[in-house]
Amino acid sequence: MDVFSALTSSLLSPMVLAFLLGIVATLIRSDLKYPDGLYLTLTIYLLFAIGFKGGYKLSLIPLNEFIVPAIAGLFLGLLIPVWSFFLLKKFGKFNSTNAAAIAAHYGSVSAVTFGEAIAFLDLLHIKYEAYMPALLAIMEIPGIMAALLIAKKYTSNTTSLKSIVHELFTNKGTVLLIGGLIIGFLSGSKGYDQVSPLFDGLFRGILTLFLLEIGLVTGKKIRDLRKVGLFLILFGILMPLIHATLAIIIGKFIGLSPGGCMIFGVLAASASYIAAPAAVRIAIPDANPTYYLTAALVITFPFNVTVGLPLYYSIAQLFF
Amino acid sequence: MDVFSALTSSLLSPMVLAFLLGIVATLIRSDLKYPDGLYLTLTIYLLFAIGFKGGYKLSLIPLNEFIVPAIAGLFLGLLIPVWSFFLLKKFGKFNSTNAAAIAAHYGSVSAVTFGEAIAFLDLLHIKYEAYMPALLAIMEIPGIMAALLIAKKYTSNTTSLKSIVHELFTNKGTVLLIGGLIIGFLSGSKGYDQVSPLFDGLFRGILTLFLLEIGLVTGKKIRDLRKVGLFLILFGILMPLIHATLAIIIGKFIGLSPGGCMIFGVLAASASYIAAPAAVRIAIPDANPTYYLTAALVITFPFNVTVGLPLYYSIAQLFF
Amino acid sequence: MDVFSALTSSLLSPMVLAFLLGIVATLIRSDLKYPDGLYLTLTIYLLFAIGFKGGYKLSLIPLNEFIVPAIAGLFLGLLIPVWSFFLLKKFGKFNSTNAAAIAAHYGSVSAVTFGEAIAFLDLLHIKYEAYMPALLAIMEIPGIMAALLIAKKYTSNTTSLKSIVHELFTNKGTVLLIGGLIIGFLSGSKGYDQVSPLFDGLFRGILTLFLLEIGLVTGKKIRDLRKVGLFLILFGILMPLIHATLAIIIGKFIGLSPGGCMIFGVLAASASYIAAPAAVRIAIPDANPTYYLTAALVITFPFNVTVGLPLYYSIAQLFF
Amino acid sequence: MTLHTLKLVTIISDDVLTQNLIADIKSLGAKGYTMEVAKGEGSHSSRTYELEGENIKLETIVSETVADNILMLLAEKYFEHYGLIAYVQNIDVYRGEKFI
Amino acid sequence: MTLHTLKLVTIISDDVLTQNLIADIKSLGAKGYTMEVAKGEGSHSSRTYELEGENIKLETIVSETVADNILMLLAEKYFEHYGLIAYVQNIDVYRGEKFI
Amino acid sequence: MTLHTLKLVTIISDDVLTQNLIADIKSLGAKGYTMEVAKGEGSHSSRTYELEGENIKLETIVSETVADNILMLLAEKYFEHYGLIAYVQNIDVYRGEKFI
Ligand SMILES: Nc1ncnc2c1ncn2[C@@H]1O[C@H](COP(=O)(O)O)[C@@H](O)[C@H]1O
Ligand SMILES: Nc1ncnc2c1ncn2[C@@H]1O[C@H](COP(=O)(O)O)[C@@H](O)[C@H]1O
Ligand SMILES: Nc1ncnc2c1ncn2[C@@H]1O[C@H](COP(=O)(O)O)[C@@H](O)[C@H]1O
Ligand code: NA
Ligand code: NA
Ligand code: NA
Repeated sequence: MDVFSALTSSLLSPMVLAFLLGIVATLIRSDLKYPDGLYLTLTIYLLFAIGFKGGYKLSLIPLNEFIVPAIAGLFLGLLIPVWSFFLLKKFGKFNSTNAAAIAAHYGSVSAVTFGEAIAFLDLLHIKYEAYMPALLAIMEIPGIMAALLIAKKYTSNTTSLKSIVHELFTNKGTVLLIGGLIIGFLSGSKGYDQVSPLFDGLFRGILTLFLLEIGLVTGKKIRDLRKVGLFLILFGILMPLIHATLAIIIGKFIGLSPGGCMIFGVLAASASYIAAPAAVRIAIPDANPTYYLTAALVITFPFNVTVGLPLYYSIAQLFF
Repeated sequence: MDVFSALTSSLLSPMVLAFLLGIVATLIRSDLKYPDGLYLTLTIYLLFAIGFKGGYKLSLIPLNEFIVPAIAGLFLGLLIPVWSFFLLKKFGKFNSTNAAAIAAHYGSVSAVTFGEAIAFLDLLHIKYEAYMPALLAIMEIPGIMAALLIAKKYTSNTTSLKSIVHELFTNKGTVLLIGGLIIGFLSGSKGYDQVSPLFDGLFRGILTLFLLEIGLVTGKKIRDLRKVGLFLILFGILMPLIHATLAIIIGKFIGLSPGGCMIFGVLAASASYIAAPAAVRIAIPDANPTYYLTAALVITFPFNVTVGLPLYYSIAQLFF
Repeated sequence: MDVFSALTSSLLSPMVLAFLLGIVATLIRSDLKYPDGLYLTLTIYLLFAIGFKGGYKLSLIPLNEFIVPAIAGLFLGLLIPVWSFFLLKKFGKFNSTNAAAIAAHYGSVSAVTFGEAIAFLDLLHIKYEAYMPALLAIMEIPGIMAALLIAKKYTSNTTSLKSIVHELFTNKGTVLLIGGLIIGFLSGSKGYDQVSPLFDGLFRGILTLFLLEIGLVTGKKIRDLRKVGLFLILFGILMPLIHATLAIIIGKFIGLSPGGCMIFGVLAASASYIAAPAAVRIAIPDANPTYYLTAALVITFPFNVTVGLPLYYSIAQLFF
Repeated sequence: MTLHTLKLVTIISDDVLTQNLIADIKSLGAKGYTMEVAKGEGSHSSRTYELEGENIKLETIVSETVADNILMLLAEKYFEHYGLIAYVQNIDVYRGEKFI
Repeated sequence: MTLHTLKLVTIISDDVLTQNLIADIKSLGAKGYTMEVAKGEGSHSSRTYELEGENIKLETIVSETVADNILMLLAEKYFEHYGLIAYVQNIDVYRGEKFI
Repeated sequence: MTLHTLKLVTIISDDVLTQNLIADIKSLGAKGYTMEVAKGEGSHSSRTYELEGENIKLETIVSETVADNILMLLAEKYFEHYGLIAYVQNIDVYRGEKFI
């Protein structure tokens, strides 16, 4: 499959089109809005479903296969915020608080972008390692953790280390992903068959409805693009590219399949907009959401799910 | 299939029975109520699903087949409010404000009634043209538009034409139906397969839950029947019959199949209770909801989904 | 199938594991919470789905088969609160108000426990009588009714008999279960096929999400275990055992299959936490929720869905 | 612009009482009400999960006399047995005649 | 700790007007607002089911002058045609300068 | 019927702080609270979509002293870093002893 038709099938998926519809709806000032609680409901579903399906797949393979990729994921998650922070501070002229907050988002991963990547590969019938959802779960926390520690060191932030660790390991993203993983792992194929009509069959449909809402929010935040400055826009496009390429190279090195490399690239490239903003709002409350939400949601997310997916897959192919 | 067994399968469908259950629940003063936001959630799902499935079907046929029916739909949508308004004013003794508000509801269409009609035909394995959902989308706006223009002319209403047009083209009904259509059309069968378990497989089940809620509201409004007067009750039953017959004749004339004629009849007969009330509440706020909601919801909707569907189908058969 | 592997498949089902995840999430003070309205939405779905599937199954068998079991269920429902009340008062030292409130919960039944029992038997491919969901519906009310009458007699409670009866027959649990039953019965297999992807296909998945929420609440209430005293803890474990055994013997006596006996046992053993608390909050408002909710939710429910199901099934097997 | 001073009565209660409370305040002369879903804790109750029941917050704008009558009725009919609180505030409204 | 006395303006309206009302109060100088979904009944409307439309309750903390201007604008623009009510209360806030 | 005048303290905050705020007001002597979900905008924040975070509106009826202490604690612990506002009103309640 060539880059161009991969790009088309990524752009014309119902999920991406729903995201665009949401943006358009906000831009024409439609009264379409989701009721209170629906966003959270969809989030709970998606995180649990991703975890659950991942856990089930993990139960079918020998666990030791997963050790090296897990270490690679941890390592990348911890390092991405470090260089991101210094770039943002040094060249982007952000203060330490905002630089650390943005770095937290890029250090962590986006479950929705991951879901899109899975849908993309499944559509093209490309295989990937069964432990990829577990890798997503593992990569959610370290990047935020690293960024919050940086914030503690470089700002007058006084949140205690204990409460940072607690927040990270107990936030709903972690609980649902890891909890789902464990449940999927333990309940095996008997359990999987009982609940897969909901957690597998409806996954892409619900992702479509979720992305419609994400589009509505993105549409509202598009005008914030002017406020964040050119540097952050470039950062939000170039860093994912660099992170993806780096991860793909590491992936090749540790023996991942082309599909696996691509997903590892997507994870590295993606910026969290569920776990990271929640953690930042508690732990770095002085940081300005206009910067971190615009970067993660308005710049990086759309880039990744439209151009990013086929691009990262093409990059992965270069190495095979 | 004879009229009688068609009537039975229409009356004993889970959807219609759930609607009756809702009415009964309210009449016995049950504490059953839907939580805030659930109605809107179901509405978003239904409108998007109808649009999406319609768009997909439209992608399978040559578009030019749709031109003549679209013009016929537009034409009917624009005219229905005109005679409705004068009848309501002249013989019903409604003031111009209320007459225009009621006319808007009958000029537009009901997506839920349409959904019921589709379920009815599918159950009886009767074919209809693939562009029918697109016709629904096209017929949503013109009738409301015509009625609001009438209101502007005949009352002291000062809403600007620009804001009327804006409201109509950006209201959530339009955005979801037309947005869904475009997404279904563009994403084709690859996209359709990814999300059809949600948007197709669950459609009738969710319609059942939706109609339970509609029944709850209808039950509450049943006592308003006394307030609206005999004229409106007759209007709410006879006009759908007349509009359906008219549309079926036009349908036959422009070459629709029997199933297609019946659906066109249902569209003409149906009264909107999603898009129209929202538009009226903004643009003709002085109008009394007791009239327009009771007419559309308590009189015409139940008539259409119980007796109407088999009746309109029998009328359509007369012409073939 | 031996007891041990039955226990394992009961403990490792996604539903039970999700319940445990909820408890753990609350205990580690996670920020995971369900949005307002989601619990009610899931409840509406579950009750209606249970009723609907039951009604459909009932439509496939001769109704007179159901008369004797229905009488047995009524009888047990009316008696359980009587002895429960006196035990709680005499040996548990509860005042009449609290004793009656707790008795109401054990006299009624838990639809969710029933759903789990069905899932358990289905997984093991064990048959049971088609009218079991109808038995659930019939056993919901009498136990609460008996307990409220006891409260009227033994306390200064002044709620009128009429309002008690009204509340019981119109509460949402009854309306949805019985309404669903009738709809499923009337709409037959044509109707069933239209909506079963929602009401059957997704049932266990939605039960999983529901139990996650129940786990969150249970986790919060676990510390109330200290407040309720040892007697109530023992009551909440031993009474279900006794009630289950009694029901299984009656079931055998009236000719139920082993699966049917087990379900009848589960119904008798289960304590309501949807219909009963709502009725008690209106009719015995002085009763302390810490007692009745902790007993039904924190003690009996987890006991039933983990150890109870395989245990009751083993007891049932003893008689065949 | 003339403003009238009226009373805003707020009742916070288990939502199982909603229908009764609305009927009561209407019977005492309230011309309307506004209602929101709420959570909460108090001396009798903890209603922070839906399973524990939900609170409603019922607000009605009325004259001083009606406000007094409402409080009196609540005291008589509900305060003893139900977990329910009520309070009164002064508010300034435009178009005061709408509410009395 | 010094507290400032300011005005809390509450507007209850059909939620189709939300965007307009927010634009209006901002244009008159409100620095922020808080908004909740509500149900209710009044002389024009019964909005107790979502299908009938929902109410919003819009609250803004402002100076006395801004409060007066808001009420005046509402009277002029909405009161005649729309089912909408508004009232004003005194409140004490810390950091009063944030709101004016 | 005797009414007591008490203070109603309202706190509007990002809901990530909910658990902390409840613990704080309880530790200062509040006997209960009522809480609603809200949206809003202010000088720091725009929380009109769930993704941006939600506001909660936390209300507690307390004595004047407790009200002062709550405001003081908020000022110290939260006002500087968090987007959070608070205000105090007088209310009349029946059964005042319940709240103090
Ligand atoms: N001091 C308080 N301040 C605000 N709301 C309260 C207070 N006490 C009780 N409430 C509310 O009133 C409801 C019933 O209170 P109670 O009867 O004390 O359990 C609670 O769930 C709270 O929502
Ligand atoms: N007396 C009242 N007290 C409290 N809220 C009211 C009152 N009257 C009207 N409302 C609210 O204002 C909305 C519009 O009122 P109306 O225009 O009178 O229908 C209603 O839906 C209620 O939420
Ligand atoms: N002037 C105001 N009136 C009413 N609510 C406000 C006002 N300013 C802020 N708020 C609320 O307080 C929250 C936090 O405010 P801020 O810290 O200014 O962003 C906002 O999201 C609003 O819900
Ligand atoms: Na990343
Ligand atoms: Na029509
Ligand atoms: Na029982």
